Amino acid sequence: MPEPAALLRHLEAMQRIRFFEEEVTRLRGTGDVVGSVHLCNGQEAVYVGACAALDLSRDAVFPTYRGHGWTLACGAPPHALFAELLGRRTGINGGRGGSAYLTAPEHGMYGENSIVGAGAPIAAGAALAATFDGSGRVALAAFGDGALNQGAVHEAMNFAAVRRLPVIFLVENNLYSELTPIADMVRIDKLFRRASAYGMPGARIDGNDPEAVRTAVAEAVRRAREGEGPVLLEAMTQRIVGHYIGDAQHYRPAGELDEAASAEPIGRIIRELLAAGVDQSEVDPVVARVAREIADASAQALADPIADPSTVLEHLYA
Amino acid sequence: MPEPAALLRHLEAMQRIRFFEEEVTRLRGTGDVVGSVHLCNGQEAVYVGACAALDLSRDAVFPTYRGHGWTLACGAPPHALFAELLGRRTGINGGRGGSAYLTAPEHGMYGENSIVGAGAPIAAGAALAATFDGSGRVALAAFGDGALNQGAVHEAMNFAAVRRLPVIFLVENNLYSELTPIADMVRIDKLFRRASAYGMPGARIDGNDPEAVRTAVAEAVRRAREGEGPVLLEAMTQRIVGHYIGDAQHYRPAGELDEAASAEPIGRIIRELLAAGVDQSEVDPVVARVAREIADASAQALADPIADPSTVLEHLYA
Amino acid sequence: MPEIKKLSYAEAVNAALRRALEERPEALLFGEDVGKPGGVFGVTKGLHKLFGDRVFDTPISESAILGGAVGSAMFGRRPIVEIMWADFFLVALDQLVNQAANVRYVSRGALSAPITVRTQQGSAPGACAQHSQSLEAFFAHIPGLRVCLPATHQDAYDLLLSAIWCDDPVVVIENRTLYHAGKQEVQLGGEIRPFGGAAVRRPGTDVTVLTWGAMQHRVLDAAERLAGDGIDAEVLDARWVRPFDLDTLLGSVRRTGRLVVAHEAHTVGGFGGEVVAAVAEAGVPLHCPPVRIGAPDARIPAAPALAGAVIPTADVIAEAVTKAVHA
Amino acid sequence: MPEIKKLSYAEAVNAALRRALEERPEALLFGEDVGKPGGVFGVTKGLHKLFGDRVFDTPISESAILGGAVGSAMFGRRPIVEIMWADFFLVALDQLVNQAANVRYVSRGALSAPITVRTQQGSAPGACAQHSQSLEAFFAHIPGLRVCLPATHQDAYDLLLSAIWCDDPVVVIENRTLYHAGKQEVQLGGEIRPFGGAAVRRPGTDVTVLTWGAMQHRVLDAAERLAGDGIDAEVLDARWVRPFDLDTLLGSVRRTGRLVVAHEAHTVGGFGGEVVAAVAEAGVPLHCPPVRIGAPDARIPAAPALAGAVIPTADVIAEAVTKAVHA
Ligand SMILES: Cc1ncc(C[n+]2csc(CCOP(=O)(O)OP(=O)(O)O)c2C)c(N)n1
Ligand SMILES: Cc1ncc(C[n+]2csc(CCOP(=O)(O)OP(=O)(O)O)c2C)c(N)n1
Ligand SMILES: [Mg+2]
Ligand SMILES: [Mg+2]
Repeated sequence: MPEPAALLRHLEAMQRIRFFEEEVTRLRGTGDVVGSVHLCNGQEAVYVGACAALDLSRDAVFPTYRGHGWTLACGAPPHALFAELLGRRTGINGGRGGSAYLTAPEHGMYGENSIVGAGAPIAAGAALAATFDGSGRVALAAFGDGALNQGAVHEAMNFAAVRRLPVIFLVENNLYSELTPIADMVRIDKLFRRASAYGMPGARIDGNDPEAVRTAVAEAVRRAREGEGPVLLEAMTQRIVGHYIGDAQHYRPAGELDEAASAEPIGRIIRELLAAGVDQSEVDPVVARVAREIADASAQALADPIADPSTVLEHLYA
Repeated sequence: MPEPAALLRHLEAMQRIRFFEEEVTRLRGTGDVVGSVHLCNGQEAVYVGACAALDLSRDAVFPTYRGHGWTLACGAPPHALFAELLGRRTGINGGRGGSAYLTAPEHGMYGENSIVGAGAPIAAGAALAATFDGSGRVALAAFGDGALNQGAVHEAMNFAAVRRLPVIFLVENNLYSELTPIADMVRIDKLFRRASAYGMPGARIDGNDPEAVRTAVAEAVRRAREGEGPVLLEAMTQRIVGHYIGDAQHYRPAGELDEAASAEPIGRIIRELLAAGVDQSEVDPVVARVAREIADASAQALADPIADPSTVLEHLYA
Repeated sequence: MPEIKKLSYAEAVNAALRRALEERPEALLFGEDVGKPGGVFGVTKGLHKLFGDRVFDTPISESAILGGAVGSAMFGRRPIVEIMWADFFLVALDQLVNQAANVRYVSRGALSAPITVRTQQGSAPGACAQHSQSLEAFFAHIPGLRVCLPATHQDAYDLLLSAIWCDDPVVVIENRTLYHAGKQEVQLGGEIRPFGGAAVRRPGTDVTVLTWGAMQHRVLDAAERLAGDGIDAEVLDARWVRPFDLDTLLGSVRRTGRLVVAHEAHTVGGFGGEVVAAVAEAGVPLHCPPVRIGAPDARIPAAPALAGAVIPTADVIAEAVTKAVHA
Repeated sequence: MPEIKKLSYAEAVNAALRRALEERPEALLFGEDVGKPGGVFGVTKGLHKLFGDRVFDTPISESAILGGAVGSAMFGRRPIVEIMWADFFLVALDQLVNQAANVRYVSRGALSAPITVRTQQGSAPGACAQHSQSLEAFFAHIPGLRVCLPATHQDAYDLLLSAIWCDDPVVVIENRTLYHAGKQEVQLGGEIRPFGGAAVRRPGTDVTVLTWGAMQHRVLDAAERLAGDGIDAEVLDARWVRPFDLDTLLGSVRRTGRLVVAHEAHTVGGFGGEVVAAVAEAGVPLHCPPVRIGAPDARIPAAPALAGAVIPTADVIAEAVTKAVHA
């Protein structure tokens, strides 16, 4: 059983992401944020658990378009993310990336990717660099269940396995690819089993438990740093919101969302904390602090100046 | 133990391919055939065994650039193939396809493919059509060991598995991808094991024994026709020539080629025939007949008129 | 029995798909989320219910989708598949360029691959650089393919049907900003026209502005403003970039003596270059040098304020036309 | 310490790779068969022996190769990778266009992906339609990339080094018919020049013929024949199509008053269109309409007699130039 202090840290990190996404939902409703936005509500434990096992001063994370949570878990400031989604000059990429293609290398987040599966070979490349530069870097490629059916992911896993690259392939199995159940798109829905085809270890983990994720990723990091090669981890989780903001989720069977809501990691970790004897009065301030932090960050970003169109031709080339 | 008559038929079919390839080698030497040519000497049992299990009036074969053997095993006339390689008007594709991109749909051969792995999704598509047209067609995609690392093959296998398409994925594992050993490019060199990732059966078979190939493919055909879905077969074989004509094969370890030569399917089947009590005098006429057939076909093709450049813009569109 | 209905662009596409599935029993419709969910943009809504197994969802496997289309088309099916964004073609372009485009030619007509690939492209507010490109120039460069960009509700219906009925591989490039942007009267059930042919969207005498895709609406806006300034622009919608209707363009340019080409794609290497070059080769005398309007050398940024500085606006178009006419 | 050596084109490439691996310890070289076997064309021979693990073979996984390049470049390596044929790019173009080209722009320079991708393209006797395309127009259309086509032995060495030293993603398009077609003197070890810049291969006064890639040798043949007929053609080798050296071209066309562009790629949608359009936009007065020479609408057939009717020959070029000059 982990220390309550560790659980409280996880709670804080997950709650930050949750409040962030809720505020993004609001801002999308007001029209301040525009376009397609993919929220990660319900999947926070994956990001928080994994990042707790990484050394982000040297390790590198490559998430998907559903990457706000990863970026925050890596330690990027909420203000710069809000500003990015709001198209502000102060955005973490000055408005160039947007919700789906954020980059925050200063925090170990080397780019969301909006092309399903495309981050996997790039992460393998980052790991390849590590085999030459003595950094001990481990790269973590995160992608969805559906991404496993993309050719590039297959190529990346074989490439990494054969060269024993220090990379972790982490599947966020939230049961759906957009509006389609993964169970209808594969014959074997234990996706971690694909690892054996490449001769690397694979395991399924509880993706709603940050400690379970942390432990599994920590072991994968250890292996990777010691030159034992890649691993495929399948974190079972669910999004408790639509694929994108506005998705009515008619495709989800009755009851599924309710069940997912009762299993989601934030309520669960609070229940665990209370069960471990922590008092509600220790939990509340953490939540309140993060709520304030997010509200402030959003307000500040909203007050920031719009991105400057006169810069739009800069940085295409060196 | 198969009937001697069946073995003699296999011998004839394999010998036809071998003599064809030897004549192509000669024609490449004289400069009558130009460009990159991939011979299949040593792998003939795969084609002959598989085609013996197919009903080529409705089934469809999709080989690679190393496809002379497949095309002949499907029953295409050697003359039209020589003419194709020689760029003659009488070529099976009028000179448009060449050695590496032949098509002979009238014989169930629906196109070599010069893009590694690209035939696999197309074969899946042919099988998809079969699920609607009541033809009972089975599609067979053949590709090399190295092709298994190509994204398109992965996508095709999952797609076929999930839709239970009547398609057979047949790997010709000749141990090399061009000049590189497959053993260096994968961690698990039992390639058939990849099948389990997709939830389909996989098996390794003796690719130098046409009867073993025929038996395995026949069972795969039965399954496919009965709606049980795809199969991955890994036929172990070796090419006893270079990847392309002119390849000096410096990359092959000492002794390997000699061993391969002593295991190659034509010598082996003759030994089996003799062991089964068939007399050399029954074997010789078969070989002699095919030798004559190939020599005649080549001579005839050489005498044919060169492809007509004035037709070169035809048939781009309907 | 032609009938007229008020439909959104997305509904017009849906109506065309429905008609194709009704009239062509060999038609199949598949792609990511196009079956049960009815498409991420709702374009294929209801079709799985109506046509059952002929309309189905696929894994996120663009090579399998396109290869599955090519293979099934070779055997008499008439697959209509979706690549959700043109940007995603880039993971599987082989199946279109090296496979579909070659089948008929190499077999001298013994085989063919009459596939229809619907996609949609372009920038939309907030969309990232990997979901914003306009790639028609890639497809237009490939002999063996046909390529259209329906930009009106009626064309969304008509061109898609022409594509499906065409015996060649066709890429139909739609635009997601048009899908739900309002209803218009669409004539359904009419005769299916052969592919090809530009459309005059606004007749004019002073300058020919050729465009295609969603950009045409900005061009028409610009033309209205120019009319206020006494410049009478003729607006042509290419509709098909392969085959490109050069004759209609040359006829117009011969009358107006001025040519502006406007597209959303990057100017450099865009299909506008092809058009200008073809007119120059034809030796049509012009009163002023031709002008291309497109996205400058940049990636497409997500923030609307930034994207707005890259994708040509009606203002930019009007200004460029004015400058050309007064040159 | 520059030195001059007699080398084949392939050896010149090899020498450039060797120098890059020597002088840039962060350089890596990988791709299918490029390591131990030394490449299917023998271009990378000996480099694995010399540089060990920095030169290695990969699975047949173009997405992994290009993605591996992008990822390692983001972390300070300088990967030089090979896509064996330009046609094979089509299975993995995403990694170049959606990934490599975006990295620097979207991160505003915080990250970059300085990869060099060597490939080779074009038709050669007997090669099939899937091994014969000329695809430079695709790459030239993508802001964020740089693209060159070395056609001389010296350029095989120089341009590749410029590419590797360049801090942007660069596609270097070689040509397999040149690799072993004879030795020439190549100056090795000189200063590494910045990318960009066309070259005058033959000065002339009557007509400017712009070309690039292996086609230049046919253009030069044609120019010699034309000289016999009293037509003095200036032959320019673009060398880089992105960035394209428009200034040099405009200077030449202003002098000659005539423009012919010849390339091996398909004419329609080819980069020749960009060039002609750019000259037309510049308003340079011409004595006759510009002319593009390229492959007509067809796939590339394998038989030499057929391919010869598709790929422009020196005869075709000479005839077109003659016609233009006498127009
Ligand atoms: C190559 C490619 N194909 C299709 C898409 C469209 N698309 C975006 S998200 C998505 C579903 C991905 O599902 P999954 O991998 O399970 O990730 P999740 O969204 O559930 O996190 C699809 C198909 C894309 N972005 N890229
Ligand atoms: C997509 C693609 N990448 C690379 C190549 C170049 N190439 C041609 S054959 C070959 C090796 C294939 O090996 P394998 O699949 O084992 O088949 P084999 O040649 O041994 O029959 C390669 C890499 C290609 N044709 N297509
Ligand atoms: Mg998912
Ligand atoms: Mg092999």
